Amino acid sequence: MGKPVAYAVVAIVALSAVPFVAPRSEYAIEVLFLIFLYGAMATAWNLLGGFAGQVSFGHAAFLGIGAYATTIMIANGVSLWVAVPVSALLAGLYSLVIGIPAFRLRGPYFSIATIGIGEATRLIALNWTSLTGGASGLTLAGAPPLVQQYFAALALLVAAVGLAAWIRSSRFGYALAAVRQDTDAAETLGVATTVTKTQALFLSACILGVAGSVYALHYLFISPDSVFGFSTSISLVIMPIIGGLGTVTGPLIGAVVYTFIREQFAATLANVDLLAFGVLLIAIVVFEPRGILGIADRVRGMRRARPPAGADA
Amino acid sequence: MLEVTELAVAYGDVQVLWDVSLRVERGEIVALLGANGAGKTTLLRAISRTVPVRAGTIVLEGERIDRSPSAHVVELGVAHVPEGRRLWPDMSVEDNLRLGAYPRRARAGASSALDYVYAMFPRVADRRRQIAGTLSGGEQQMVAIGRGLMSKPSILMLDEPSLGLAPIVVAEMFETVRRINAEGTTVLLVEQNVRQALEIATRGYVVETGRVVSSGTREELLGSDEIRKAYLGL
Amino acid sequence: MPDPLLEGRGLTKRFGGLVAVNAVDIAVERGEILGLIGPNGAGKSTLFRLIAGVMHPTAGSVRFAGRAITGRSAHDVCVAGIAVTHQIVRPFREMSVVDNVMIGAFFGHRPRPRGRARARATAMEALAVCDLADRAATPARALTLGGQKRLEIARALATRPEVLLLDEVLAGLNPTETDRTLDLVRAIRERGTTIVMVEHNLRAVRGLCSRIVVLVEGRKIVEGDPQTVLTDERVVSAYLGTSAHA
Amino acid sequence: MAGLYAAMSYGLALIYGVLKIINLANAGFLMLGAYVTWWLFTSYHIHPLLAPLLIVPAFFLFGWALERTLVRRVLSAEPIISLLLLFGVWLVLQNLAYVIWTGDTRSIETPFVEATVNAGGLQLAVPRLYVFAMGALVLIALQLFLTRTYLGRAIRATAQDRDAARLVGVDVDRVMGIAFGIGIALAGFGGSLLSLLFSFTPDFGRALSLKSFCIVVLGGLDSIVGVAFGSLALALAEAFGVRYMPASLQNLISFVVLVVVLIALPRGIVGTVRALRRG
Amino acid sequence: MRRSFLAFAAAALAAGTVVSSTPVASRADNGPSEVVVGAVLPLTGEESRVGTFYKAAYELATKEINDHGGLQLRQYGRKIPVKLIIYDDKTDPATSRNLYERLALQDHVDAMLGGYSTDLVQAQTVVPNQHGIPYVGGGGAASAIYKRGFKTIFSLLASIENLAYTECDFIEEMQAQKKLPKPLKMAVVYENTSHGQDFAKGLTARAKQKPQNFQIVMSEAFDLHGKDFTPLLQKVKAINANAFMSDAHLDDYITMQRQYAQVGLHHAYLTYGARGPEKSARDALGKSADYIVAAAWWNQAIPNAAVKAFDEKWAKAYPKLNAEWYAALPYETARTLYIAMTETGSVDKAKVVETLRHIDIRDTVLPGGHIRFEADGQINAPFVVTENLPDGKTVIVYPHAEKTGEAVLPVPGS
Repeated sequence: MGKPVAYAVVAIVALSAVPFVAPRSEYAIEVLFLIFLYGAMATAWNLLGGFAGQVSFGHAAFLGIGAYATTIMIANGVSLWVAVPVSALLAGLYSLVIGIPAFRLRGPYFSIATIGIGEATRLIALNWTSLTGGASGLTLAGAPPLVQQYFAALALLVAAVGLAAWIRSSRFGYALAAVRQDTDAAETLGVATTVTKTQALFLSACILGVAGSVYALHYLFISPDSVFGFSTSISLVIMPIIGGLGTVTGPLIGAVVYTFIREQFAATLANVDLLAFGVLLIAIVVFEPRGILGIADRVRGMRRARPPAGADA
Repeated sequence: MLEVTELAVAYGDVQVLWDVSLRVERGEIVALLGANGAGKTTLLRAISRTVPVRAGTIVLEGERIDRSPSAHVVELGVAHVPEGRRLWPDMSVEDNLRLGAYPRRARAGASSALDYVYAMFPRVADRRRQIAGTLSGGEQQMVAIGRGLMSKPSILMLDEPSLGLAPIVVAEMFETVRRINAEGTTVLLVEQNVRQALEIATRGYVVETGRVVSSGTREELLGSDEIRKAYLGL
Repeated sequence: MPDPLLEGRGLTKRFGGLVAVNAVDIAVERGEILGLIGPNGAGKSTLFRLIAGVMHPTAGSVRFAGRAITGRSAHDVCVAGIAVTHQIVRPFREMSVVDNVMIGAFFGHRPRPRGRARARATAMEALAVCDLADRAATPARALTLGGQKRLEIARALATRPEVLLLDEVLAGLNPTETDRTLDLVRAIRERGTTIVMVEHNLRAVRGLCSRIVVLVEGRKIVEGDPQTVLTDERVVSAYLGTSAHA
Repeated sequence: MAGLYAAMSYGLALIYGVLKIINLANAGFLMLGAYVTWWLFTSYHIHPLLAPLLIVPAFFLFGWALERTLVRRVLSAEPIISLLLLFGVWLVLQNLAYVIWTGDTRSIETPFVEATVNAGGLQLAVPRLYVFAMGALVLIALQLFLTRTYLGRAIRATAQDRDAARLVGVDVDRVMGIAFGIGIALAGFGGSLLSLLFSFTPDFGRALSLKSFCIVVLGGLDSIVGVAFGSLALALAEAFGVRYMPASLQNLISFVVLVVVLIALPRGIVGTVRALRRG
Repeated sequence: MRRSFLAFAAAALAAGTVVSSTPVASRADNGPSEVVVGAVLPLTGEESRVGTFYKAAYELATKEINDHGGLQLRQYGRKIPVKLIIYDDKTDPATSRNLYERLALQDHVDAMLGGYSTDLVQAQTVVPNQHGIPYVGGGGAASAIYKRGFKTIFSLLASIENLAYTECDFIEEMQAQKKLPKPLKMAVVYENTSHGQDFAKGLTARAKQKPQNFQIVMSEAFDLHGKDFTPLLQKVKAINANAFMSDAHLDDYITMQRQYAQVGLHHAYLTYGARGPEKSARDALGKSADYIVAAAWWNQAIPNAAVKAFDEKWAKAYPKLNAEWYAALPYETARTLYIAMTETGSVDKAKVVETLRHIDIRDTVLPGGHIRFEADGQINAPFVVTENLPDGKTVIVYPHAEKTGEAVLPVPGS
């Protein structure tokens, strides 16, 4: 238990030092910012999709609600310190509204329903012009300095990962793991499975709500298509799967890979990045459902197993 | 015609059969007896090749089939009527039956086989257009047996045909099995209803926790304590 | 006579046209081992599910420790103090043995152990009872069937139940494992847990149970001590069948 | 619209019925069907009405190969794994299309596409009638195939009880490959029909595919006839809905129906009727 | 889990470094070695068709500058070549914005050229505004973009409200000639984007102002990239209108007009806003595209010398691409930026912005030939109204100065 914390602290310190060590490489800071933001979003998705095994294709809804809530509140002069928690809460409340009926469905049915929920949310945002400005979107006047955003995203990431790590070893984490592996068996052991899933969804939505705030403050302009878009939901699914579903650090690794591939290829090669993600996804699902972390485990296992052949029985 | 030697079967890590050997001669009715969970159904499924065999051999009319795909075994003449009927509930009775003639060798004779089955079970003939899921338990069992007969099998394996049927229907059912056998089909019968099974069987095997614990002719078994022990734990 | 610890009255469950359980009354006294037997398809597992809240009865009621628990969800019933094992083992395969059991410890009957360390202690205790303590760190999927059955029991035990419902814990076990599991059931009773078991192995039932209830085609036909019940002609014919010519 | 909705949903229902997996890549194959039709038309001057003659066999082989190589590996895993796999397939198809055909809006232009007929004062578009007829025709052909041929019956048998199918000698693995192939071929055919009515881009298919999910959920996931009913129901709901609400909410109808039906009627309309009938 | 935290930090840092490791152009005292101008365009995705034209146009304008040695910048006393960086945003607003951020932070561009399509422009313009980089666009017409108080954003694309006004002016002229009924009963059907909303807003404003000429009998939005407009068109059919006023993207225009014909609609006046004469649409729609009136920012047939010169240049550079408005506008956009930089005489961002604010360019290819920005940064240029005539012909029917043919109205057969 002590060791991962130590490693995490080293990692945080190293990442915190970047803006001071290399204050001129703004673009690198921007990329790291994106990695943190996406890492936090992926971690949030993973709480439900990975830990509880409920794969959602509609998680952009919560990001969008957070982003819109923050933008609307700030445009109306609400302090950031109020706007961010309220955004998180609104995203959380929305998750309860949709989660309670949706969790009557299991497995793939739940997933299909989330596609519908995500799209319905986008359409509502698009048509509720008086609140959201409809397709014209909303624009914020100015952003905090990039370095502040950098630390905000890092803080969000640390909080999200910290929460994930804590959950994993807590009573709640045990409940989630039980739900993922066998909902009925969990139920007969006293786990209130629907409540557990709803709690995971709520936490996941709250984190995404905050991520939405960070997103809105960074991008300054939001529209239904950008924050509620299906492509956002897709990226939330892809990252944890690439990294390692249901693990604490998997979504982070996934976020790095995702952001890296996207930034490397986005500007130059047409859609090759999404093609690459598709191929990666297929390969991972078919050959190593535990993602990059699973592959790493295998490699490590191979290395260890080699010297005394067959020693491990 | 069917010979099983030292058969071992496991589902994943869980071994269900150990060292099971048995033979069925042409024209016989052989009963497989034993308590629930003893492994009788698994034995039938091993023969119809719907579970993998871990060790041992199964030979049907001189051909080893313990590695063959199930479709091939059906082509060779094995019909397995599974426990719980397992009809296709949303298909009509006639479609259920027609599919019984799925093996290539049986397709040409499907119409005559259908007539044969309808003659054997007039009640089924009356309900040929009905959706199978809406039949009563006894009718469903008849359709299941009829489906097995459609492929003109050389050996018919019946798994618990009396399960969940009213006593009067059970009697009728056993009578039918006897008739099928009399008309030339070898039968391997798994049954809980020991007394009735042994009334029509020529020989029987008693299976307990995955092993054959005794075997013999009808008379030998009816008199033996093994049966009572296997079922009632006496 | 004091109220029974667990009592089902007129329990009925219909699936479409099929009546799986038909107006069954069942009473379980504190501290006994009650055997529930009957041929395949008699409705034993369904009756268990009705009591455990996995299914809800079409008619009838369940009372436990003086309170009605009819229609409560499975996890509520477990929290109230009734644990059930599954006929087909359902371990959380990706987890270690001890983690499996800790889920039972974390949740289950109140009061619950607070904190991970205490939950772990409770789990280890249950594992010790089930003779699995040395396999605590093994992944659940690596256990043998016997091991997985005992894990199933340990998990249920860790919920600290007052009543433990065992559904065919012996099925599929070899003789050594069977004996080991029988000892385990006795040990659990010694610890003060009331046990109801569905079992096909009548030899085991005879040796273990203080009382037996026989279900046939969804109805209770006999109830009483093992000797009486197992020699009852109705039971014998239910198992061996009636001769068509008898 | 109903015929179109049906044509694009049959494959989904068939694949679900037999393999018990939800073909999330359906949208991708619809899109591909439309593009191939367009490509055959512009490059080889093959009339779009003839394109299905090539598309159906080619897509069948593609689907069959996909089942053999990838889908089969995840059939025994949790359902979510196959969902994710097909999601990956969708991503690949869509972005391959972007790479090959770019994101330009394409459409097919022939006199046929513009033709209308006057029937009792009602002006009807020929391609719409054609698509509707095709939707009905495919329904009939599929029903005949599934009820009258051994292979078709084997497919239904596998869908209803895989083990029982095995016991009468059905090679279930083969049937699953064939069913997947047919499902993909139907999606390709649906896409080909779509190309007669709409202009399209590689992203085309997503909203439609959601409608397909809605339809199969309405109709009961594995029932071909149910799909036809579901299509009709959705098309009517949309047509009437738009009269009383803004057109920009038209797509919302299907999502709302999808979610409501999933939650209120998990077995779909036909499934519920069937369960009632079985008693 | 343990070491993967470190792995994450290391990987993140490595990714940041690799992605951002293109060398930055060195700046000597006598000015930069090259002027860096960047643009992000939808080269793939839904808008790729138009995006490709923008790229070609930007490249053409830049090539013309570089063929003459670059921009003559007074402050450095020499010509400096222009380096044009173009990224592809795949028609995704977030990507578009990210890539503009990359142009600003990584490529250190001196100025930006705009992207195309309202959504993308809306999202991307926050970047130049935030970094104070001059941005000249030719691809986002929605007035909302320019009502946000951004100081460095300029656009050559007149607002869609203007478009609606121009069409109304044209209609009034037709009414005067008794070619269209008075008042004109309009069924307004617009895409649910800010583009479409501006169109409806313009028509509504004019109808309120002159109820004797215009009457809106129906006004409804539809979903962008819709597939089935039949229910909506049935609604239109049920209403007694004599003008069908739609505003749509190219693909929706094609789909909708096809269904318009199939549903059997006829109106005396039929428009899709800026859409209509596109070659791809006319190919796709055949006869049913005839008599569609469109108001465009530009038309190849505008009878003036600048347009003729541009046509020739374009045809020579891109024989395969027909000169549409989305060739001329971006070409003129890039030219405007280069003229502004030359006038400023340096790449100083604030100064270039100042120059743009007061710039006044004549004899351009735009209708009226005049480029000048309003206080909010958007141009206030007139539109040209065109009508599709049979056999693929398109004529300019309004305004008089640019007219190449007579309007055929009402639509024959209506």
